[in-house]
Amino acid sequence: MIDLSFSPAEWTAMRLSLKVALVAMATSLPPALLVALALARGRFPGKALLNGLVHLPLILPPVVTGYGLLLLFGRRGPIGAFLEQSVGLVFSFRWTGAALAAAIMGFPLMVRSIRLSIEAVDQRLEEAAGTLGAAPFLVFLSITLPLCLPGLIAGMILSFAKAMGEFGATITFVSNIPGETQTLASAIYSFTQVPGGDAGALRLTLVSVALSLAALMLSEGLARLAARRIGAA
Amino acid sequence: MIDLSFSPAEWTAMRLSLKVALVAMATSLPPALLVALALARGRFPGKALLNGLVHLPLILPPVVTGYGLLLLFGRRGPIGAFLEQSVGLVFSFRWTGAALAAAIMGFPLMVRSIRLSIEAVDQRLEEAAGTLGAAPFLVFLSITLPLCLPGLIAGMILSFAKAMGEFGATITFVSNIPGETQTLASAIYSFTQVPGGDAGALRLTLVSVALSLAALMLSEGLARLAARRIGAA
Amino acid sequence: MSLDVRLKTRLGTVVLDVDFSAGDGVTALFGPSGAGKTSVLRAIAGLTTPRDGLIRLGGETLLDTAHGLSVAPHRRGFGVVFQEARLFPHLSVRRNLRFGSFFNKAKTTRAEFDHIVALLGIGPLLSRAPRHLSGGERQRVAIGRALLSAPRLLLMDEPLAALDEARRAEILPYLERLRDETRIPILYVSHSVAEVSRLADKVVLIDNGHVVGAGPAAETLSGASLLHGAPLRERGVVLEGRIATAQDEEGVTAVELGPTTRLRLAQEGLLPGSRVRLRIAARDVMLALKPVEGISALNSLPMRIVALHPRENRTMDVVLAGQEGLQLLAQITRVSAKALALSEGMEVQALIKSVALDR
Amino acid sequence: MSLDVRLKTRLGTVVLDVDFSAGDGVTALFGPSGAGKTSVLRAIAGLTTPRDGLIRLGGETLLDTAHGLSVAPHRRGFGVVFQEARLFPHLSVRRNLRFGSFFNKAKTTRAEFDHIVALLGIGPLLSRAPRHLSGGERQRVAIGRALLSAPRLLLMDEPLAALDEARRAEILPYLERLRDETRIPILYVSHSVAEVSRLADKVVLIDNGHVVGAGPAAETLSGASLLHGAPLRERGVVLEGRIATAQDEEGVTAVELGPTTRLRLAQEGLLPGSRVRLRIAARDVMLALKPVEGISALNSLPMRIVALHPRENRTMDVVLAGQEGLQLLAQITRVSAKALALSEGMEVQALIKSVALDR
Amino acid sequence: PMPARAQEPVTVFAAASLKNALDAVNEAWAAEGGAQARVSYAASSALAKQIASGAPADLFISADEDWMNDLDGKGLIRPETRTDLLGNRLVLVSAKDEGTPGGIGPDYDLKGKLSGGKLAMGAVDSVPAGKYGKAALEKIGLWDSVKDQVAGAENVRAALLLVSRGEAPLGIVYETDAAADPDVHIAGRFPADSHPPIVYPAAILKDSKNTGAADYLAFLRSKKAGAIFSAHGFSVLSK
Ligand SMILES: Nc1ncnc2c1ncn2[C@@H]1O[C@H](COP(=O)(O)OP(=O)(O)OP(=O)(O)O)[C@@H](O)[C@H]1O
Ligand SMILES: Nc1ncnc2c1ncn2[C@@H]1O[C@H](COP(=O)(O)OP(=O)(O)OP(=O)(O)O)[C@@H](O)[C@H]1O
Ligand SMILES: [Mg+2]
Ligand SMILES: [Mg+2]
Repeated sequence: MIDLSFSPAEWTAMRLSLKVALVAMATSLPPALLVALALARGRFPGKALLNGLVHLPLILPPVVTGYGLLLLFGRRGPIGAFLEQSVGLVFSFRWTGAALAAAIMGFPLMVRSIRLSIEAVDQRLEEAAGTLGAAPFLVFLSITLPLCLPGLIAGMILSFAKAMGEFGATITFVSNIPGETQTLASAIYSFTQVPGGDAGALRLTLVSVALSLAALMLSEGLARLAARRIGAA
Repeated sequence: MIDLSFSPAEWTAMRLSLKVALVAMATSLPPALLVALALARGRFPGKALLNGLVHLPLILPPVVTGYGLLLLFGRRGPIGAFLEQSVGLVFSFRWTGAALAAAIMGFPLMVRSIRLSIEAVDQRLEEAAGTLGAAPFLVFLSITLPLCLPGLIAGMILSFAKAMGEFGATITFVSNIPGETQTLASAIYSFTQVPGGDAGALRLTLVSVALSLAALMLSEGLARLAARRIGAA
Repeated sequence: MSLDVRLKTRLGTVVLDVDFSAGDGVTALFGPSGAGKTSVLRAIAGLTTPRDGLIRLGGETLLDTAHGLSVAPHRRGFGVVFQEARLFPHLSVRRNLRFGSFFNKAKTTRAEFDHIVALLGIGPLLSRAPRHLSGGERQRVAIGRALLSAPRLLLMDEPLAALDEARRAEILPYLERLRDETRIPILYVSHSVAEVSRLADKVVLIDNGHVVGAGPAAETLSGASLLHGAPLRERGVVLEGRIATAQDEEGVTAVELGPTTRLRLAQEGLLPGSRVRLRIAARDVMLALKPVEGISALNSLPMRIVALHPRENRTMDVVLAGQEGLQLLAQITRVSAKALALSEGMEVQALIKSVALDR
Repeated sequence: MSLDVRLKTRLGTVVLDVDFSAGDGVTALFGPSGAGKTSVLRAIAGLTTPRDGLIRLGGETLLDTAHGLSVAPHRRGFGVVFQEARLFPHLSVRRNLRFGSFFNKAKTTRAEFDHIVALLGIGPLLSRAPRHLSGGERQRVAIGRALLSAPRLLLMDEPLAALDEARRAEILPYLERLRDETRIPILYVSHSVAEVSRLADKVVLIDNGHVVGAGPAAETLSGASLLHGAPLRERGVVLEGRIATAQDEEGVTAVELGPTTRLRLAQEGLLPGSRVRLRIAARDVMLALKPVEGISALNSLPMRIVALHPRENRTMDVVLAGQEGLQLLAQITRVSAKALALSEGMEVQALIKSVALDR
Repeated sequence: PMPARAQEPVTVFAAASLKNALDAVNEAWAAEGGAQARVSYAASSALAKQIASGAPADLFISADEDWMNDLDGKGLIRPETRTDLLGNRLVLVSAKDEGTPGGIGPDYDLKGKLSGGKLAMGAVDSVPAGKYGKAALEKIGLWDSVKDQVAGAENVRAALLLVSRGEAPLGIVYETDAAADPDVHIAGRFPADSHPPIVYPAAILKDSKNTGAADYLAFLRSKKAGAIFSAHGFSVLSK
């Protein structure tokens, strides 16, 4: 049997993983929504470019993404330096950096899901809402958003799951500092790097899977509720 | 400037990457379609389990997925041994294995996309097709499938992009053998592991990005065509 | 072929509990909005399975919940025209129309296709996508699609509601022909008494999930339920007759209601000897104390007043009985009734304009 | 307030090119399926922008393509009842109804809400989700939703098509009241001549994307286009009159068409002195050579035959002129015309039943 | 001995950090007419597990002894062919040029030089360079003072990157890596006896049928190859 008593460091990693995944999911939601909306409905010159950019983290090996993050968001990176000076937001070697990496890695998944459901929303309903006096943004809030809730939830869960599994970009960007940036995934990875670490890896893997499955089930329930309300199920 | 003259080994890696990504995308399409259909429409006991299983490759660090594949589909693994003996299909340390790894890693993305669009199909149209004499399977082929084409294409492109970027599971499962299992992504990885490899890594990264973006643009065009036909755009 | 339907199920707060049968020809489902008409059609088509029910067509059982039997919709071979058109958005109008013929043994011929397309006036739409069709165009394509699927039974849910009078007047005779020439039973939901009385051999009145009246169209549409429930202009009687084998002296088509009772009709092209149903709206019947000369009304029938019912708006429903069991309903103002001193048992003449006869 | 509309745009192969104005009250858009009615409504609502067009309401310009001006739909404040109900699937019926009031300054009161809900008979549906509503229920909610958004203009696309006669008879008077009591202009698409002639002050006839006739309802619905184009039962005239200030001796409501011309009506509750429109269908007019005694028809008007037009089904349209500019159309069989030896210039009596008068 | 040209390629599983050097060695080997060498570069851990599950490799070159020992314990290598091929040195790198590097002893002010920043090194419990680094710091007695400031990277290259990007002021990497990066400077060298010997062991695998493997391994140990390895900063252990 597998020993399920965890060391304090492992507990920390679990908490951190959850925190990172939740924050990554939550903070990437608004921009993902915006980008998905732009891609689904917008007609502007740089659309293909934006679309490509969004998919980059998927296309690139995570190490490269991590490297890119380091160049941009590191202490000396243009964005990182700016953020540190202006709002005091530091990513390097912080759990915030892990969250950023996870968010970026999950971003294409979230955008795709949301975009698909926005595209599936019946625009005639939006027209109807407009004739009832709702301005475009309010139409979006009151009609489009609730109707694409299932896709939104799907996107969030993909992002969460990805965040739980992601370590390539994370470890490259913010290293593997216990208590700060060592997530479950990087802890698991460490175990796989030493002979005889399989049991430990398996143990943590089970935890990670259990956490993610719970989130998955929760989201399925929510999505089903949402879908039932709009009559799709 | 970046030197864009490639060594024969790099050409081979590009060809192999494309082959692996295309095969992964194509072969995972039928099972993804089935699973998505089951998840979107089915009502059976193991549904939550199936859903969890599908998401596993996303949740797990790729290295763990790679080890899992090695244990299951390796020459000594139960499934690998069986397939080798029964149909002569060998995965371990072949490009087929790389394709399998890529397919598995992209599977949750593909399933989610297809599932979302199946859920968005107006079931009243399927009813109508049924009353016109079409058996459920034919309804699926003639109504459901064409109507979820945008989602299908989105799923395929996600899977393709993921296959282009994936190396964690691949390198763990089938190693990094030039001409056989060394894809662009693992070649990039190799470059990042040695001093002075950055230029090489950047060069290959640009190629990878260019290939994926071309595929992305193609798919967007196709999806827009499909959407226009069904009146969604 | 006879369609027997028995259903019992819940629809939210409404209980649907109906039991009726429909023979050859057209059976109309008639009833107010929310009565359960569409739900009945859906159950017959196999799109919903009621908690408790038995549906048979001819000798064949399509649904028998007691024995856990339910034939799948695509095996029932029933053509359905839905209340909303439900066209397939990814197929052209032509492909929508041809959809059914891919899945049916009985192919429709090229000539049939062209005929139905011409009849519905959708020829110019054939290569269009359904997306930008107008409401009426959409509904016409939906009707064509159902007709072209070679159905054993047609279920039509307010098929003509979105159409203008002229188009309706074109399609109705076609449905009549379909009814008369094929043996396809048709279940027809409509809110128009004129449409129903013209088409339907049988009427099933549904209200609040229950059958509140059923029977031959002539009886049911003239019956008590309509007499008392229907609004002003819906009241009247429906009569069954036969087109006279010979046109009468002036070349006018006449309908024989009995050996000696005839009504003259302003309509051409009716087959001598064929059976027809005539609706005589109460508002179209005028009463005179004695036969009138020098008047344009071609029909003057001697009747006896059976009953007088005061109605809304100071009107009076006059129930009339004539020779050979003929029954009529006249609606006049109470002022007229008083002026003419009408009373039960009195003999009067019912004057009916030929052009006013609903056919 | 006056709505002026000028549009020119392509719809696939059809060219839409209309120019009309609509004043206070109800303006009916009338025309066959595919004529372009919905497209006109969409342009007015701002849902499509035509290639070339000018739309003004009162002094306000809503669209002026020449100057690149187009007011967004939500700023126009126009209530729209679409041909398909378009209810919001994620909101309950109540929330659907209340939707508009969130976005409008002019809130509808609780009493108004209750009143409209009761009128439309959707009280029991308030907490339901729209998903399982019947076709008619859905349409009623859609009507309520538009009415409750406090619109400056109502655009209604066949709002009553899915409803049964009884329900229609309930809602029509409400729309009449809305027309009479508020100053909201209503643009109304319908296929029913009866509905249109009853509601509409003005009629715009559209065919194949073009206005083929426009004007006061009385003129337009009696006009040449209807006379020659419309099917059998749609022909007739629409007359404007005033409810007589005093009921006549027998307590029957009368409509004064001119100083001496009166028509007696089987309808109560009409306000003395108010203006009404009466539709007299050609099929409801009977002709007699001289005044007839002992007959239930309350109206007998001396008329002169202006013209005789042979029509389909061996019928004859008789155009009649009477006192004070009164015009009528009678449809009789050719046999009758021959029997009565009708000819142009002849004096006849037009007999019209009170109950047959379309109100 | 000159092997025949027609020989099937030798498949080598080598630690990823050897890529540059080994590629150059292979060129030389090919120039001498040796059988083609296909090298799969990956993490030693991955390679070892692959070999354990039947990978068709002829030769394994590990970045540390642990994984070679692991395979040896499982009887998957031919112990008689096991050679400590290469060695490396551990250095402390800094983004700033601090002049000629000296040795690192107990009085080295590591914590002070970090000035609150991170010490980038391989992950101390999984990456070989991290393990060596930790051992060295412990031996010297600096570990406790900096252990809370350690940022464990996935590999030496990533640790180096952190230093060269200025994320971390100091890092512990192999000399081979430090030499190749113009953005970092060697700030100090760890005494060779402060940590277990850094060795890259090589061995022919039990299941290898390729007779060319022995020739190849012999070439790796040759002077010629040794010169190339040296040029890439490795210390050549096999004499
Ligand atoms: N699945 C359901 N759940 C809850 N209520 C339902 C469901 N299906 C139908 N109903 C209700 O049952 C009643 C009958 O619906 P149905 O659609 O059969 O009416 P209908 O006679 O076709 O009316 P209409 O003429 O307006 O189309 C309606 O009140 C409807 O709201
Ligand atoms: N976007 C479009 N593209 C192509 N054709 C169109 C488009 N919109 C409308 N049409 C066509 O223009 C014509 C007018 O359409 P519209 O919907 O206005 O008709 P309508 O008068 O409302 O008819 P109905 O009474 O059947 O609803 C139809 O033939 C329709 O097919
Ligand atoms: Mg219905
Ligand atoms: Mg329309």
